[in-house]
Amino acid sequence: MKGFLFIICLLVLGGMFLYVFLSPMFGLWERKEVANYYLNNSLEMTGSANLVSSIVWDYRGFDTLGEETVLFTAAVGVFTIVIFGMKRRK
Amino acid sequence: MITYVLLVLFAATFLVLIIKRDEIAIAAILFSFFSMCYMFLNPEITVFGFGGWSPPFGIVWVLDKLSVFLALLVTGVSSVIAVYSLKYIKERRHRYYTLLSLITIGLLGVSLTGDIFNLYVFFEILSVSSYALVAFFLDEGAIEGAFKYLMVGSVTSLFILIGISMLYGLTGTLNFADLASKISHSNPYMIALGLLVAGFSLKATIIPFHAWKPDAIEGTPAPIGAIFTSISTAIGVYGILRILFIFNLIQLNWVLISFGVITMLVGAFLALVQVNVKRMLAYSGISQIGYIIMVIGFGTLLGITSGLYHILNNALIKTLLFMGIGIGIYLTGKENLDEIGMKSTPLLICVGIGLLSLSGIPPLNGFVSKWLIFMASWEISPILTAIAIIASAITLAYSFKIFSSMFLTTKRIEVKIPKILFIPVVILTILCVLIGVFPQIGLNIIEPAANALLNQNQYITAVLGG
Amino acid sequence: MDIIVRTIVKGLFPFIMLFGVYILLHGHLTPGGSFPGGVIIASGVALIAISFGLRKAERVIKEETAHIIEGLVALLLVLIVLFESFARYVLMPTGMVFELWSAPQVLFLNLAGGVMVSMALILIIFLLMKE
Amino acid sequence: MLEIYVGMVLVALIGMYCIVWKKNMIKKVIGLGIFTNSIHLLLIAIGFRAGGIPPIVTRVNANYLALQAVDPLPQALVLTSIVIQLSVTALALGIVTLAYRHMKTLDTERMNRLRG
Repeated sequence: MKGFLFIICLLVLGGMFLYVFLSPMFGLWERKEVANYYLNNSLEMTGSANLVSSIVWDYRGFDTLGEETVLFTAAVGVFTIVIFGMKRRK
Repeated sequence: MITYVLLVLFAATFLVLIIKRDEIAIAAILFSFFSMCYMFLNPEITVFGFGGWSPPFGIVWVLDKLSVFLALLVTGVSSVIAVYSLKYIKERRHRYYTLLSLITIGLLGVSLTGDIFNLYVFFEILSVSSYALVAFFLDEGAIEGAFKYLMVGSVTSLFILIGISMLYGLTGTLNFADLASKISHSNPYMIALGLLVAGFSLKATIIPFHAWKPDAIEGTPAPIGAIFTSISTAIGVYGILRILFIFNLIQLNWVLISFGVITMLVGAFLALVQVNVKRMLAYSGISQIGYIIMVIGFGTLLGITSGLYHILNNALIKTLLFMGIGIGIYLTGKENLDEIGMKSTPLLICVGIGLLSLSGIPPLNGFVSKWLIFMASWEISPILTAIAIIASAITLAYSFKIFSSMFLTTKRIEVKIPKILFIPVVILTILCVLIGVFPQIGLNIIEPAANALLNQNQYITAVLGG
Repeated sequence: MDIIVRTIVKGLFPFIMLFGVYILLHGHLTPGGSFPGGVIIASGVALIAISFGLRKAERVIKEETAHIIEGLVALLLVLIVLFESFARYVLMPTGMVFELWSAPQVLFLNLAGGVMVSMALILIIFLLMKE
Repeated sequence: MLEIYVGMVLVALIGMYCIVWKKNMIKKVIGLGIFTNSIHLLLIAIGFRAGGIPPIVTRVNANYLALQAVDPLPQALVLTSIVIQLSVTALALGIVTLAYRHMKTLDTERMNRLRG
């Protein structure tokens, strides 16, 4: 019974998502002023042919710096958890 | 100025493991606290674009009064905890300090950023480092609690990501001010708003999302418990405030009020029945957040001011209590209520003051914000004030329970408290008494923050108008 | 692992590394960049670790050196990204487009990011494999 | 466009169902991966353009790129969120290996009873 109820509320959530995705204003290119800016003059400003790399490292470089720290946190976190787990067991 | 703070903090996190000296991390966090105090002095909104790009195209950090107030609170509490845990954590201290300074970067980033995807990235830095710290003490309870927290935390931060991609699909930009000028209150936007607020309410431990907190806090060391209950909940509340600020929806909304009331009562009742001290403080943190959410739901200036004031006080009191009780756990080694009796009058005074101000006794800072809350709720409807008074009565009950079990029980052991552990506790006690006696100190920090929250177009012209 | 897997991995390892470095270096010209390049390099080392065991993989790169390299490269990354408006004078986008040196800044950050990703993944793989 | 979004929502629901309903820890981590990948699918679908070409400038498509290319911004967001999902999964697997060493079971139901 609980499983059935849970699937119902999942479907409701999915319905909400679909309502937003299929609304007329979603993903229109007229509204994407920032994306058109990147497409038009990212080659001159950053010189990189791959526009995605120019966004990842030049326009939104701070995001990627933040995300490298997330990766560094994961490495330190796994280092903290696994090493101590083993020492304690011996 | 911001780049130096970030440079110092990032350099500290990356170098602690190589140079193997913890003082770098403490110095970095203290430096960021003092530079935040300096930032708070200049009155107008400063906008800093990374890489020299103008706002809608590059990432922008906006330092208005609300963000700097929160950054001040965050860096202050984590610097006190950095000093405190120098003695408290005995083994694997370098990794602990790396993760602690990463949590500070995450908290600082979430409070100061002006770009919604950057908010998600720093929220994720904060979450990943607190997943690792929850599993720090590695007994069975910690592992199960850490895994549950990781699962629930990453599902809700994915809800935030869905909300962000919805907003990008609907408006085409990622900058707060740009979003604010393009958002209309039609249905698709409301669903995106609902997802974002649900995502942030996990960190703020509002009722449907509070289950992870007691298990997580039981497994962590006490200083990290202080961080969880005081500032990472403050960041969750700030996330909700900032999202409502973007949608220009800071007005009376009964959804938040009802969630706040439920969280307040359930948190208070559950705190009463706990045996483990850390779990009790965790539930008490949840009920204090219930106060804040209820008051924010009023949307009036007095409501926002009392909410922010209670965030400040709750952070100070919870950190003081967790550190005081942490000393108990550090000395006795046990965490249950009936086993941490201690015979030391200085600690008795400090923890006593903390507990009294938690339950809102007049001369102390808890009373000031509780009084503001009662006044704010009186304007809306007297029933809410009655409920708030009942909840603070329950708070009085369980704070007396902690006090009696720690200091009045028969079997108390003679203890000598190490210096480094005691200085932060004394500093916070003095701060609590100071704010309680001169509430104007807190007000002239919080008044501009509340005003900054209420007028949105000043923010937009500052960021976009240039 | 048995002999067949070991010989194949021994044969493939240099090509995997070469391909990873190629993706890393051409991040600003062709699709791919710091993350795919870093992951390919890390997967090469992971293949060695799985088939030859951790001791042999330690000869490729020890754990402590991975930590130190990751910390230093991260520091370098922080310096460049935070002071990007100054870094752009040094790493000016040169006139020639579509060549290796067309975007020195994106190329340099790609390399640093790729090294960090591969070091972090190697660390995680080594730690999770420790018995 | 309709089938992409419907597909994405279905995959997201499967991922959420797997996280909540499956008892085994590793299956929960896999469910998390499915859910995150469906969001990456959503992000890429937002940048969709009928008959779009990848946003890589070459000598040939330099002049008509701005009108033909797919939106590069969500692709940059997807790169970032892939690495974030990678680190969350690495941490979750660290916790899972530790849980197995300590409690010899991966079933969260029995783990609750063990802890009482």
